[in-house]
Amino acid sequence: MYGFEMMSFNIKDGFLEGVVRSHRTGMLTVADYNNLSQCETLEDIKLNLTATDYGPYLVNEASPIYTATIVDRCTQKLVNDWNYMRTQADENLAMFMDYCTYGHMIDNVVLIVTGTLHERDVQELLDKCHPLGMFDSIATLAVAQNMRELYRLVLVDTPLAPYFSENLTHEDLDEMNIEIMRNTLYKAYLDDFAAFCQKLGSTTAEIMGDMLAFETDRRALNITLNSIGTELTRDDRKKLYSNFGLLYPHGHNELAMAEDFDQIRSAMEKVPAYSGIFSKLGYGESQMLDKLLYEEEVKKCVDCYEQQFHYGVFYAYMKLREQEIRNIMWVSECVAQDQKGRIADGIVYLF
Amino acid sequence: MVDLTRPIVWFYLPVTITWICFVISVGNPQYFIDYNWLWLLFRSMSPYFWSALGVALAVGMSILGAAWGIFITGSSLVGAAIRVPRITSKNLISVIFCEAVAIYGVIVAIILQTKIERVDPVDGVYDKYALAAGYSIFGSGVTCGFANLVCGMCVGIVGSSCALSDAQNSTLFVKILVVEIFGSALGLFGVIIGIIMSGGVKWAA
Amino acid sequence: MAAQVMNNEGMLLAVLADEDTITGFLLAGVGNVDLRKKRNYLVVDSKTSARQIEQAFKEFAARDDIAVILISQQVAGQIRNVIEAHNRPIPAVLEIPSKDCPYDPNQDSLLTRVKHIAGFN
Amino acid sequence: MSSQNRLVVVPTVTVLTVMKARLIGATKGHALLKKKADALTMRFRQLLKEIIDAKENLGSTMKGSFFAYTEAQYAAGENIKHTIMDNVDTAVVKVRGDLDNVAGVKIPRFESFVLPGETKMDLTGLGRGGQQLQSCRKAYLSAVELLVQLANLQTAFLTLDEALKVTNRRVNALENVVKPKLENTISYIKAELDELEREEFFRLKKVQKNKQKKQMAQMAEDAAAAAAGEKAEAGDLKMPPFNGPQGQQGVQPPTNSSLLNYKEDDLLF
Repeated sequence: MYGFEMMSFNIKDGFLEGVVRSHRTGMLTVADYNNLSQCETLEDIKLNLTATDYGPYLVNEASPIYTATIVDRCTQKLVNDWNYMRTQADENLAMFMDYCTYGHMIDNVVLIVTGTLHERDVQELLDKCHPLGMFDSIATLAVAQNMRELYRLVLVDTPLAPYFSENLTHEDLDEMNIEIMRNTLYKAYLDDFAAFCQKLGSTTAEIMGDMLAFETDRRALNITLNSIGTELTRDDRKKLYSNFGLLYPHGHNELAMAEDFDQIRSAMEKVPAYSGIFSKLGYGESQMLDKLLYEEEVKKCVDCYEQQFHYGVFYAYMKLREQEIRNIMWVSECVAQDQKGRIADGIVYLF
Repeated sequence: MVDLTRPIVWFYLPVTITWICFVISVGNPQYFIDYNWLWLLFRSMSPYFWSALGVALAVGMSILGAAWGIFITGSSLVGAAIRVPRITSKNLISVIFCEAVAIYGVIVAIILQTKIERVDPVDGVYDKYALAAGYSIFGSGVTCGFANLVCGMCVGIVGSSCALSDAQNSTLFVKILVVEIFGSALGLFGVIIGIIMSGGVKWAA
Repeated sequence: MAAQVMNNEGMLLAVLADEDTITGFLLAGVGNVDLRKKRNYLVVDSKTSARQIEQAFKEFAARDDIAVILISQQVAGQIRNVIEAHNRPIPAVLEIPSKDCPYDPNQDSLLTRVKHIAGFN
Repeated sequence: MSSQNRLVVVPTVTVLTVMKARLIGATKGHALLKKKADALTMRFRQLLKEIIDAKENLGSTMKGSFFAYTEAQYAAGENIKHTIMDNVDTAVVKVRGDLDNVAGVKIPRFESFVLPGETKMDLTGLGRGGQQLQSCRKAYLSAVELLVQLANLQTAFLTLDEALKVTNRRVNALENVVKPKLENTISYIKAELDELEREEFFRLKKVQKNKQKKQMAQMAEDAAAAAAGEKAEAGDLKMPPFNGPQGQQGVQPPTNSSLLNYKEDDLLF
């Protein structure tokens, strides 16, 4: 019943949609990137960025400035915008926005869990957490001494609790490789997020279905690619794939069996949406793949803006900003390390 | 509120309507629709009821549409204007378009209201001119009201898009404004038909 | 004098540098945390005082399972006198460039010494 | 000066031979040390060049590694570094050492090696960026290799520098202190011996003179006695009369081979 959300969407979410869409004007354009590419030092980059939306965040940074500082400040901008919107959001949208940040939350929880096991300082760990993935009780994570206790005392109250309880047993918590645990949680999260979006219905379901399908397929691809030659067995690998996406279920079977890049490639090329990406790659090379996937993601996010009255723009906004910060990081690193010839290899132009 | 997006609603809606028709028509169990009973029913209703309802619907629906449109436009406009304040004054035009819809309703309501004359029923029954007048005022009110309701929503949605697009790219404003003008013309059709319908009203021979 | 006994199971490399530089070495597998949670690296950021660096350096220099100490030039600059004073061949102290500032051969105390000798001869 | 620059010895012939032997030893030692110093210097020079090359090479290699890390960070996200930091367990890259011998100087030599087997790092970045992380890891491994090599050179440099200094000090000590001292001692001993000889000669001469004088007096006495005796008993005398000094009487077998007689005709010595 598409169309009816046009009448009712703005009742609750019109304001925030206006806000999030207008942030699009603040994103760096091709011209901005060209200017940044011309910079000789990080100071120049800072100067160039002060003319953009990031200006207020960077202008008071003392020199010498480092890439990490720039990235940090830019992330702060995203976080502030995000939190501003999150505080104004209303039930469904708030829920949706929380779902968007669960990915970071999983990273943070994993970070703190491993940090606690290595007896790191809690404050130090909290500083390292991604600000988008914070939740109220995150500091108490460090109280627990072992994984069982951690779950019983702390994780139960977090939004991530179901992912832990449904996918991991106590034994897993103690023994599992932390990366596998992270990806198991991520899989559960994506499944849950997709289900939530379908429940929201209408345009949001349509657009987010598309975006999440891409995200989960990209994860499946990456997991396969990165697990070749490691101890991860095929069955374990398959367990990390989400239960939806364009590759589900036949593509997943093929990916689970794949042993080298060309097998992955033939599995992926059976899906029309991805054959285009792989046709840009020469045979056997997988280095450029990340950038091509980022480009595809950006394209999907930009397409998101073509429709109105749905939540997908919030997700897209977050992804685009993150890509933009990645771009800035890449440019600054290239400039700082005197590798300006490589600048073009990393930038994904958004608009 | 009834969620029109749920399919089950579309199953119950015709069923409900049929049931209402059935209840109304039950004067004599021998017929599915008892026309004599219906005639009696409608003949006994006062034409002033219909004309008052028409006036109310004309203004009420129009204003509902206008208000709906304004909040659709307005919420987007306010949101977008935080980052891009320059769009506010320009995009007030969308709000004004929505406002115009309410004004149509008010105008039609006033016109309809002036059409109402005093006639007395004979033996408790109004003569058929008076009945016809009541129905035409009701009809023109409904026409105008619903036309303006939908028009208001339409202008509101387009206006919302207009505000958001203008925030991205100011050259889009005029282009979308054209679309919006066509949208707001829809309300005028309702107004015209409403005025024409009520134009020939005669309360007595 | 140089014939210090070396244990055959291998000795460690120690690293003193900024976070990004260290991360790379850790990724390569240089990092070691022993049973007493003692690490063979020190992350130096803006909050780390020269005193802490000096202490860590001396500790690494005194440990007999460390063969090479890698120290980023920036960090080395903060404790230049301690490094100049370090005269033993084992552990060898190597100045490495850090990510944020490219390698400047003129600041390397060993290299200046080498060049000095080479120039003199 | 001369009194300080020689050993305090009793100037005798035995000491002289000892000194001579010591001088020969010192000369030989000097030559050997000189050779060692030359060998070390050669190696040292080579090292200097290698170090300068390696150090300059280091800049570009590290640059490559840093950039590989940037690539990894781009693909795997900013937070990957925390994951890496927390995954540190035991080192898989270690340094093995043995000793290298250059002209008798023992130089420790390092060699980096990677412990075989799976590491926790293998699965890092499983969700994204794992490949870049692995290539970054390779870049850093090669950087570590280079660094260890450089550490080699550097230790060798420091050790050699020290050894060279010691050797050179020894060479110089032999050349400028020990040898002159010995030589001085030897010449001193010789001079002393000559002096003694001359004294002896003079003494003997004096003794001889005295002896001759005594003889002459004896002879005169004898002649007088003979003349008196001839007169008394002329027939008893069989021996021919003594005709003055022997030298004036042609070559005679040196019956009494005294030093005085032996070197009589070469007084200049």
